[in-house]
Parts: sequence; structure tokens; C-alpha cells
Amino acid sequence: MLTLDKVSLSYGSFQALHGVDIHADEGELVVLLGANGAGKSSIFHAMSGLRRASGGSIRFGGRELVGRKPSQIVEDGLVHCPEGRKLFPGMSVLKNLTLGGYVHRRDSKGSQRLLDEVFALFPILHEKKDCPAGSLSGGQQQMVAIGRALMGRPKALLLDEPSLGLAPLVVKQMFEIIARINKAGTTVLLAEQNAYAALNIASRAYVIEQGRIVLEGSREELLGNEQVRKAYIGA
Amino acid sequence: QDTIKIGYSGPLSGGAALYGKSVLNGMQMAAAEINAAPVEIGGKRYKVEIVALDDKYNPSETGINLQRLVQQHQTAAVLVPHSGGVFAAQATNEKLKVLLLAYTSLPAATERGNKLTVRIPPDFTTYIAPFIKASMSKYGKNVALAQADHDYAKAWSAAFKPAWEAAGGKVVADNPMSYNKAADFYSGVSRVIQAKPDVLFIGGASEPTALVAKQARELGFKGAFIVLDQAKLDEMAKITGGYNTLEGAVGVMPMSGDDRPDAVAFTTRYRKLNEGKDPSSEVALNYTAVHATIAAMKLAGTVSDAIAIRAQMDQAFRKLPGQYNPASVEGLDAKGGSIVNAIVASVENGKLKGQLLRSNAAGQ
Amino acid sequence: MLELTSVTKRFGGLTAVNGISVGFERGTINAIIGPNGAGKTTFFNLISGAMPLSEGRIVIDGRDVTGLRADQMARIGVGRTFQSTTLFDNASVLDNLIVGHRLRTRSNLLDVVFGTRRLRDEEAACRRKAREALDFVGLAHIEARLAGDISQEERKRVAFALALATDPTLLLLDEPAGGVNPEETVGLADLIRKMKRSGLTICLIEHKMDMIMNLADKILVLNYGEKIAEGTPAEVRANPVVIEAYLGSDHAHS
Amino acid sequence: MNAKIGWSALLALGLAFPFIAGNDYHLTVMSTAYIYAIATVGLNLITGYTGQFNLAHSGFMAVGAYTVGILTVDYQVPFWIAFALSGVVAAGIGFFVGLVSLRLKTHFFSIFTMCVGYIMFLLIEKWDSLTHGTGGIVGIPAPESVFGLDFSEPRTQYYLVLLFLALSMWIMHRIVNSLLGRTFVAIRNGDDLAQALGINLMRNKLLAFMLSVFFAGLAGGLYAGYVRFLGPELASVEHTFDMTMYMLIGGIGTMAGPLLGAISMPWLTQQLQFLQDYRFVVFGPLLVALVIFLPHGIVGTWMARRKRKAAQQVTAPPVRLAANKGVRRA
Amino acid sequence: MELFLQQVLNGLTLGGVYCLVALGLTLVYGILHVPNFAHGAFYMAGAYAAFFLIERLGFNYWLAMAGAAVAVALLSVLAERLVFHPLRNAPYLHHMIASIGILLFLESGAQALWGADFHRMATPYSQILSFGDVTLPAQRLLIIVAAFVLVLLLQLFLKKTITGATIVAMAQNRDGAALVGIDANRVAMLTFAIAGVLAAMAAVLYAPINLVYSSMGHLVITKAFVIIVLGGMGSVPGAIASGLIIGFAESFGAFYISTDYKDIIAFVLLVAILSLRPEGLFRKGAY
Ligand SMILES: Nc1ncnc2c1ncn2[C@@H]1O[C@H](COP(=O)(O)OP(=O)(O)OP(=O)(O)O)[C@@H](O)[C@H]1O
Ligand SMILES: Nc1ncnc2c1ncn2[C@@H]1O[C@H](COP(=O)(O)OP(=O)(O)OP(=O)(O)O)[C@@H](O)[C@H]1O
Ligand SMILES: [Mg+2]
Ligand SMILES: [Mg+2]
Repeated sequence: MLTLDKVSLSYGSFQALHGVDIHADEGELVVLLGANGAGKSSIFHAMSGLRRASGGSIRFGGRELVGRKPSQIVEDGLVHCPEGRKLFPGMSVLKNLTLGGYVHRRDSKGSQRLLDEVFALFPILHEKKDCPAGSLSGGQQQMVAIGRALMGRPKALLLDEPSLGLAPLVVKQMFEIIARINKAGTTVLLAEQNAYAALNIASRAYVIEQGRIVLEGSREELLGNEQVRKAYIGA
Repeated sequence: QDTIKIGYSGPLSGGAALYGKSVLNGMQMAAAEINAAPVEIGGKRYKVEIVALDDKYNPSETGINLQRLVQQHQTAAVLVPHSGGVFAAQATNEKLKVLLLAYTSLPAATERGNKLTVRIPPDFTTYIAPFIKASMSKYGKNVALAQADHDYAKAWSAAFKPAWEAAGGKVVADNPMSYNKAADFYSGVSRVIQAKPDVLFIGGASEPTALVAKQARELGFKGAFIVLDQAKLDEMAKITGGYNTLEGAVGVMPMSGDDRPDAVAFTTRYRKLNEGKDPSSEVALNYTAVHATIAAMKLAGTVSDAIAIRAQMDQAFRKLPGQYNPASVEGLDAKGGSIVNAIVASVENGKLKGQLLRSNAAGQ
Repeated sequence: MLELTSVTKRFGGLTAVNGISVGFERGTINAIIGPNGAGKTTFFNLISGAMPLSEGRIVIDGRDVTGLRADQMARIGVGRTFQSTTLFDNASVLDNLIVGHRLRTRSNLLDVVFGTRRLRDEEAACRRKAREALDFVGLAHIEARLAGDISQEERKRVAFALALATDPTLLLLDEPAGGVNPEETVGLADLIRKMKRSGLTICLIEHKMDMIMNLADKILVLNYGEKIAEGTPAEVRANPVVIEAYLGSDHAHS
Repeated sequence: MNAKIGWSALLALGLAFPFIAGNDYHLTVMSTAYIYAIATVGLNLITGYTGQFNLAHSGFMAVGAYTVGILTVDYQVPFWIAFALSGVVAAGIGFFVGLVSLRLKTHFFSIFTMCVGYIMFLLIEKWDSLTHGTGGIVGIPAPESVFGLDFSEPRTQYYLVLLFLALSMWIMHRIVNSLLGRTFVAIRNGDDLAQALGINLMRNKLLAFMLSVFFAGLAGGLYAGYVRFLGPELASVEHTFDMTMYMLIGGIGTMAGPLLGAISMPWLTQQLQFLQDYRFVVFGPLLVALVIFLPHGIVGTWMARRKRKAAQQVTAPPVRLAANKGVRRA
Repeated sequence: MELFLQQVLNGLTLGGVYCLVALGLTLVYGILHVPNFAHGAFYMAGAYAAFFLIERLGFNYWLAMAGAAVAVALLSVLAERLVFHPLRNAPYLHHMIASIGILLFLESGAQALWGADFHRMATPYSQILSFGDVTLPAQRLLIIVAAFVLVLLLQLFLKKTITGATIVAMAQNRDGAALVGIDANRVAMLTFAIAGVLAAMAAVLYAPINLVYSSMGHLVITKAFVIIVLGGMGSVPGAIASGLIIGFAESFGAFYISTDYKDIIAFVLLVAILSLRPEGLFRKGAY
């Protein structure tokens, strides 16, 4: 369903990705592991069109994404929930979520139903729906970000470090929610530093170092790999 | 055939560009006429070229331009059409030995004893008495001042106020306004109208002056206007849509209304060259100044010795053939300011009426 | 060494920190944990003087420092790091650090203009201090690199070094291991222990429980701006209120 | 070391210029450029190094100039004494303006100072009894001779201005490379961090601001003695824009950049005189292109490249974790 | 009393025009996050465009206004594409300089095309209405009414329509907007177009009671800056309220205090208010 073929990406003279190959089948939850600066976010940026890949091809549901605008890619059903959240801080939570369904603005009934689902998923957001998103705490903002992405009715969802800076309890809930979203049929690509928790809900994973895929395998394979344990899971 | 270069440093871009270009236009018209039949000075034949540099109304740029004109172009005379530039140029023009043609009515331009300055426009104070006479008797003794707030308008009102009072009048409001910068004159005008004046003293650039007059009428003012000479009545009439709004206005006769034959001939020539546009007094005076400068060079027998040329300027103006002297400059006073017999104009029944400043003075 | 008495901060209608009283001993590592939005960062902002208190009192080493500005607090010996640190990317790492010791110097404009002895001495001292701090955090080898070129973990360490260069006695670290992988996290924990050994008192905010539980002498748990627990890692971990509000069952067993 | 040679060469060039220059016109352009360079270097301290974009800078230049103009013309104070006061008066007014304006950040500070600049301009224009209003101050004396040097001569004037430019650059160099300069840069990088490092924000910003306008005032004083006529337009914000442009073209936050910009741009505009009406039709897009394609200015771009090279020579690139031994390659 | 009412009407006229210009500026500020000095040149361009259409092509006033709005919208969009878009990641100083570049270009361009003369734009509404002793030229009434209708429409557009919300969203986070499927480029262009339309309409409304010349935008734009800072940068209601405040302050100040110092009033007001309230009069709230 989603295939990256020899994707490269550069920031000025610095090449962040060197021919990355990744694929994800429908309904899979694929994890990207990697240290800081390995290139996880860069892969997502290339997919969602925020940055244009300098080489290679990205195909999604039979369509070439390289060269498409971010807004078109969202319409195609590939939704990116970015690192750092990128919310609209001055707008209310509700408006943030509503705008998440921007590309489906013609189907307001569907969006309303989805909104109720998001509020069911994150009850705290319902409580805070009239607060400016910028006044929420980190975890709550992360919820808004995921909720906003869901409002885009993704066929495939790209989640970039959703657990960053969150409390353990919240992290745990977050992964449960991600697993739930995945079970409901959405393909999920998850970039994480929190490898243990991520692998636990994953079907497959890739390990990225310095802009290259160095390892690929099923959950079990990676959980059993000595090097992966040492570098990404800890004791 | 050699070239006599006459320099110009004035605004050619920015807000004052229009003014600067009128000045330059007059100079270039004169140069073109002179070049039709090359001049002979000291046995050599010359053509005239105007070298124009933009100074954006900025005195320090005038200083730089003056240097450049003298040293790169060897100009013997430079015309500067704004007082700041004139004062800046006066810091060095004597040392540079260059004749400064100052187009500014401020008396200070010649009163500070600069030996190489000629002031082209006449001293405005000569207009004050006839203006007062024309308006006070007909309209009343209460005047409100609503002129612009730049240096020239300030000097004008400073001289005007005591003269009006001396003539038995009263100044009921004194409210200068920023003609170039203000977005709206309504509040300022209603403020002076509130004092119920018979006469309104206005003036700055023609177009905003016209707006002030128009808004005064809209606010119910029925009296006369005294218009200081920077504003041209004909240009104002274009903005107000005819002379009716300006009924009772007193000012200097615009070139287009001057019916002396030399002036009429000049206006016709100018219109032909400029798509039917009327010349302003800036055009006419600076046109005259260039002709006079070349004439002075002829008299002095030199194209480079500024001191000798300056010494002949008075004579040159006096002897200038009428066709080259549409502004009727009669000569220079002791300090180097021009003497002009202008026509005082007043709007009566929607028409311009003129009267010579000194009716006994002979034209050329 | 640090005594807080009913410290409170209100933003309009929201009470971000509510009547917290707590004391921290010299030479200990103290962790502040709590759910997102609990008021941890705000709590640090209050201690460091970055925000004025709405209520309460702060005493350091017996001295009442309530109401002092951040720069005054830094002089007293309160150093801090931020969740993300901006460095001057176009200068070398060492150049970035030199200013860290500025608060301990006295040279002024006149010294600069006349190039006095004092200025030269102090500049040398700042440079020495910067090198020392860099050495302490284990980055002596990168002093000449451009700050824009170093890795995320190195940036975290440079931020530590910057705080250390101010000669603090109390150091506030806001999520020092945020966005750092497990292997590097261990390295940072070692570094924090090393700071403690050198006599510093440390307060840190962190969500990585494994790290906290091994590192902290005392843990303060905040929830909705209020203190819900305080004690050793073992005590906190067993506290049902904390489990309910924050930890969840995973970390509860010892 | 390299830098020292560069600066010495530049100074030598400056000293030799009158002998190379064809005529006094070139000297005039250069001298005026130097005067603006001094003010620009001052602007660079507050904007480039401390990160606060002051749009009232030309207002402060006018304050310095009017200090000289008013004292010499209306009170017959000798030029040199008035000149010594020009920077001081500007810095004094800067103290009060800074006290209020420096509480604001980013564009708020800029627009606030733009208004302050406008107020300064209008005050100069309206306060006739002090400033001579729109008529301007006429007849400012040339600086009195010192050691038999006549400062109404273009060449001596040139050297006088050059001397002050060199002095300004030297002092600025000292400031920027000292602990004080590092303090300013720390503030530019971020208020919060700087304050956490024990830097008193207000005091240091105020110091930078006063120093910066001191240079503006001094430049104004020189301007008064050089042009010898002053009008209110000297304070207009367009001049601040000009100086900002010089700063940006050369390279903001560098020592040589603003100098280079301030000296080269007037020559460019002089060269563009032949375009007359179309001068700004050409110049405007040129400015835009420059900002887009050379955002760090000439010196800034060059320095960044050089620094990167130097840094790479010192240390090898970092070794990153490599965990791919004995593992199936993807 | 009549004089007082007269000043109220003057204040409304001035305030209305200021509002329109400031609103465009504040919208663009939301996208650029920098003051766009070229906005005053757009205002000027609007007046020239309408002048050209009326004088040379014989359009009627309203058609000319529409034409000018389209022309300036195009110009404004072009500036966004060619200048501000490439600069979107640059520091704000660069935007300011670039916008000054555009300003110089447009002003000198207008001068090269139409000369440096003052021009006068005709209005079909030249009659003078009087209410007791208060006189009001019809054109001034038109300005007041039109300005307030436009402001209302804009506010409804931003608050009630999803397209309006995209403008606000873009202002708050450009990447975030792209990620929910908002075409960032389109919104940026739309915002510039709206700003251009507002500036052009303000100019065409105001020009008949004033003059058309190449530097006519200077003072209006400086005032507009004061207004958006007072109103809290980027805040639409703030811009409207402070536009009126400045309009009234000038009209009453000129009448009751001094015309000489009238232009200082706005600036002094700003300096005074910001000294007391550094965040402006109206803090930005949630939409
Ligand atoms: N905008 C940018 N300009 C220049 N370099 C960049 C930019 N964004 C990322 N990089 C560089 O590209 C490389 C890959 O970065 P990326 O953000 O993709 O890593 P990551 O795996 O997501 O790391 P993290 O865990 O920190 O989020 C890093 O070396 C980073 O410094
Ligand atoms: N400057 C401010 N103005 C208004 N509210 C604020 C401000 N700073 C923080 N808050 C609010 O105070 C509460 C506590 O925030 P704080 O940042 O201290 O939480 P935290 O515990 O650090 O959370 P996290 O772990 O997510 O970083 C939050 O609800 C936040 O929205
Ligand atoms: Mg990332
Ligand atoms: Mg926090």
C-alpha cells in the first residue's frame, strides 16, 4: 500500500537520507527506530510532502507522491502527525480538530461523527474544547495533534514520536490508543525512541542510522536482536 | 565646438520630484533654444548642456552633487532649487568657485553674504502689501492663517502677520497645517473656520492648497483667500474644478494668465513642447536664469570664471531680450536677489483679474 | 539548602502551582515528576526567578530570595537548563560557553575600552571555566566545532556545561534526557551523578522512570499543581495515589 | 592574525585614498560614506549583536548633529566641545528612550522605536525656538584648526572623518570581542537563557542601546561639521532604512560587513544616477534580490564558509553509533 | 455641539480608511510575521489604477474601484510569490528590507509611468449633505458606510467560513496547516489578495477627497503600523478598534489641541500606551 523506493533527501548541502527503502502493507503497524538525527522525521517529511525528496519514489495506493503538494497528499489519505505537534496555538481545541477535517469539509456529518469519536478517545479534550490549544499541557497537546490527524480520515497515519516528553501513564495510554487506531484498520507508521513500547504493538520495524535503513525485521526478530536491545531498549 | 555645462541638483525622485522636474524643464528649454544658434564667447563657439543630478531634497546629497558637478563636469554654475540644498552648497561654493543659482525665495539665501550666489525668485515680501490691500477692503479685517508649515510658508506668515495688523486687521486664528503629510485637512480647516474669519491665508504646494480652499467652502466659509505665491492659481483651479470655488482669492498671476506679450509667447512655446501643459513660474524663472547666465558669460568673456560671471549677472538680466525673459526679471538687487515686476491676480466673478505690482514700472 | 513555603503561581484563572512546601538537602538529587501540565516547568520557573510568585516564600541557605529576578538568582547560585537550548550555531562550542561565567566577572565598558588587566584576567578565567565545564561533561574534544554541527546529545551536554560555568550550587534540569536514546540516557545519568559527587544540589524534571528511580534521592510528585507525594523512590513507587495519577501499574512493582 | 593584516591593509587603503582619488568629489562621497558608516556600525551593535532592531537610529544621529548645530550657531560654543557633547547627548536621550522601549520585544520594539523616531523628527520640525524648525540651521562653522590643520579643506576633512571611523571600528572591535560583546550576543540568542546565566537583561540592553546611539550621535556631530547645514529630514526613518540596508548587504552581526555596505552602497547609488527616474525602479528589485539570494550579506556568507572550513580542520567528523555488525542488512 | 459632531464624522472617516489599510496589514502580518512596508505602496497603486481606469478608459467610479481591487490584488499576490514566499524562512529583518525594496520599486514605477504630478480623482458623489450645521460631503458618508460594511464582511468571513479559518490557521502554524491539507500557498496568496483588495478599496474611497500621488501611502502606512501594534499584532478586532481610536484622536486632537502637532498625536499615543501596556491594548484571544 505504501512503498518508498530509494528515497533521498537533502537539507542544503547536507544529505539526510540516502536511498531509503520502506514498505507498509494495509493494516500494518510499522515502527521506525533510530537515534536522534538518524532521519526518522526526514522520512516522514518526504512522505507528507513537507520536504521534497531529492531522489527515489514514494508510492501510496498506486499513486506517486513525490512532487505532490502536502495538501494533496492529505487528500490521498496519508496523514502526518508531526514531531512538535504543530498545532494552531491561538485557536480553540475544537477549531483545531475541525480544521483536521479540512479536506473533508463537504461531509460535515461524517466529520461530526468523527469528532465525537475523537472526544470519546480523549475525554479531556472535550473538557478543554474551548481553550486555546497553546494553553494545554504537552500531553494534552499531543492528544489534540493525534485527534486532529484522525479527523483527516487517514488510510495511513504517520506518527512522529508521539510519546516525546509525556508522562509514563500517558505514554502507556498513547500506545494503547495507537494500537486501537491500528486495529480499527488504519495503517500506522510510527517513529519512536521508546523502542520497547513501540515494538510491543508493532507488526514490523526498521532501524535507521545516518539516513540509511540498516535493519529490518518482524517484531520478534528485533526484540530478540542483541544490538537493538542494547542501543534502543536499554537494560 | 566646446560645451558649457550648467549643473542642477534637486529632487528628481520622491515626493518633491514634480517640483524639481518643472525647474529642470525650464532650464532645458533654455538650453535647447541657445543651442539652436551656438553662442560665441571669447572667440570660441559653445553649446550648452544641463547636467542634472538627483539629491532627493537631501542637503548632504546636494553637497556631494555640487562637488561632482564642479569636478567631474566642470560646471561654472549650478542651480539648486531648495533652501536646504542652497545652504549646504553655500558651505563650499565660494571655495569651489562656482556660481550658485539659488531658486529659493528665502531672503536668507542672499543675506548671509555669499559672494557667488544669485537668488532667482524675487523677495516674496513685495507681494504682501498689495495682497492685503486687495482683500481687506473688500472682505473684512479678520484673517485666519491656515498655511503650510514648511520653512517658506513659515517665513511668509511671519512677515504677513505684522503687516496685516499694521494695516488695521486682526488675526483671529493661527493654525499652520502639514500640507505634504496630513491625511485630511477637515479638522484643521474647521478649527480656523470656527473663528469666523473674513479672509483665509493659505498656501503650500498648489494641489493641497486647493484642497484646503475646497474644504473651507464645504464647511461654509464664504470669504476671500490670500494665497501665498508657492501655490499657483491655475493649478489650484484644476483641483477645485474651476475658479468659482476660489472667488475672492488673491495671489500671484500664473504664467498662463500673464497677458504681457513676452509671457504669452513663452507660454505658447512651452505648451507646444509639453503636450499643452501650462508652464509654472518655476519653469519661467529658471528658464530665464539659464539665459541670463549664458548672457553674463558673454558679457564677462569667460565661461569658467565664476566671479567675473557673477559680476555681470545684473547686467545680463537687464539686457536680456524680452523673449528670453518671460518672468520679467528686471535685474538684481545689491545682495544678489532678483527684482521682478509681477502681476497680482485676483479672482472676481469666476475670472482672473491682473494688476501690475508696480504699475508705473516700465516692462522691457 | 532550598526551602519552599506554600509556593503558588496563578495564570489568570488557572492555578498552575498551588501551595507547594518542600525542602531539598544539599548534595542530593531530587526529581520532580507528574503528569503533563502538572506545573513542573512552572515550578522551576518560580525557583529560578523567571516568573514572579503569586504567593509563598523561597529560602536558599537561610536567605530569603523571594521576588528576585532570574539573573539575581543565577548569581546566588541557581543554575538551570531549558527543555531546548538555543546555541549560537555560527560560533564554536567553546565560544558559546565563555559567556556562562560572565556573571562572576566585574569588568565593564571602561575595562573594555582601555583593555585593562582585569578584563584580560577575567576573560582568561571565563575561558578556563568554560574548558573546565566542557571537560566535566566529557566534551573537551569538541570545543572547536561549530555549535550548529554537533549532535542532539552533545547539545544537551553543552547545555549542562553552560549551566555549570555559572558556578551554581543548585542546578535545575528540565527534562535532561528528553529525546535522547536509552544508551545515551545512561551516560547522562552518570553525568548527573558526577555532578552530585562534586557537591551540587540537583533538581530535575524527567519522565523516564527507570532513570529517575535509579538516580533520585528524593522524588516530588505534582498533580494539577499540587504536591501529591514526596519521598524516596521506593516510597513514591508504592504510593497508591501516585500510581493512580501518574505511574500506572507498570512501574509500581519494585 | 589574518584579520589583523586585513584590517591594516584596509586602513592603509583608507589613508592612501586621497592620493588615488581623482578629485574632491570622490573625497566628498567617501567622507559622507564614512560618516554614515560610523552610525551604521553603531546600529549593528544593537541590531546585529544584541538583536534589537532600532528604527529611531537616524533620529539619534540628528540629535548629535543638532547638538553641534545649536551649540555652535546659537551659543557660539567651539565646534570641538560641541562635538564631544554630540555623542553624550544622544546617549543621554538614549537612556530614557531605552528604558521604556527595551521592555518590548521583536517588532514591537522596532515599531515603537519607529514612532519614537517619528516623534523626534516632528519635534525637530516643530520646535522652532530650539531647532530653527523647517528652515534648518544655517552656517555651522567648520571644525576649528588643530595643529594648523584646516578642517574646511576636503582632504583634511577626509582624514578627520577617517580617524573617527578607525577609532569607532577599533572600539567596536574591542567591545564585540570582549566579555561584554559576548553578553550582548547571549541576549540576542535568547532572553530567557541569558537571564538564567545571570545576565541582567535591562542593564545590558540599555548599555548596548546607549553605546549604539552614542555612535549615531557622534556621526551626527561629524555630519554637522561636514555638511554645515542641518534640516529635520536628517532624522527621517528613510536614513535608518539606508543604514539597515548597508548593514544587511555587508553582513549583519559581523565587524566588516556594515562597514563594507556603508562604504560601497553610496558609490553604487552614485553610479546609478544616470538612470534618473528609473533609479529606484532598478534599485528596489536589486535590494530584494540581494536579500533573497545573499541573506547573510557579503561578509557574512564568506565568514560562515571560512569558519566551517576551519572547524572541520580541527576535528574529524563525529563517529556515530554503528550497530549493524552481524545483522541482516535490510 | 455641531462642531463636536463634525469632529465625530471626521474621526469616523479617517478611522474607516485607517481600519481598511490596517486590516490588510494585520492579515499579512499573520502570514509573514513581519511588518510589510510595501502595503502603503499597494494603497498608492490602488489609487493610480482607479485613476487610470477613470481618466483614460472612461470607467465609472464603481467599475474602476473593482478594477483597481483586482489589479492590486494581483500585484499583492505577485509580491507574495516573487518576494515573500522565497523569504519565508528568513529572519524578519530581511522581510522588512525586501518590503522596502518593493516600496521603492512601486513608488518610482508609478512616478515613471504617471509622472510626479498630483492627480485628482473624480467622484460621482460630489454633493454636500447638511444636517443642521453639520456638513458632510457625500463622498465622506460613502467612506464611512463602505468601510464599516467591508470590515463587517471581513470579520464574518474570518470567523464563520472555513476558508477564513484557514487564513487564521496559516497565521498560527504554516506547517500545521499544510498537514491538515490546507494548501499553504493558496492561503498565502488569498491573504495577500484580500489585503490588496482592502488597500485598493480604501484608496479609491479616499482619493476623491484627497489627491493621487506617488508617496500618498507613506503617512497612511505609518499610521496603520501604529494601529496594528496598538491592536496587538495580527488581531483583527484589535485593528478595528484602534483604527477608530486613532481616527478620533487625530480628528479631535487637530480640532481641540493643535493642527500643528496633529501628526504627532498617533505616535505619542502609541508610545504612551505601549509604555504602560507592552502587549498592546487588545491581547490576542482564541478564535
Ligand atoms: N531543517 C533542517 N536543516 C538542516 N538539517 C536538518 C534539518 N532537519 C533535520 N536535519 C538534519 O537531518 C538529520 C536527520 O534529522 P531527522 O530530524 O530526520 O532525525 P530524527 O531521526 O527524526 O531525529 P530525532 O529523534 O531527533 O527526531 C539530522 O542530522 C538533522 O540534523
Ligand atoms: N505563561 C503561561 N500562561 C498561562 N498558562 C500557563 C503558562 N505557563 C504554563 N501555563 C499552564 O500551567 C500549567 C502547568 O504547565 P507546566 O508547563 O508547568 O506543566 P509541566 O508539568 O511542565 O508539563 P509537561 O510535562 O507537559 O512539560 C499548564 O496547564 C499550562 O497550560
Ligand atoms: Mg524526529
Ligand atoms: Mg514542562
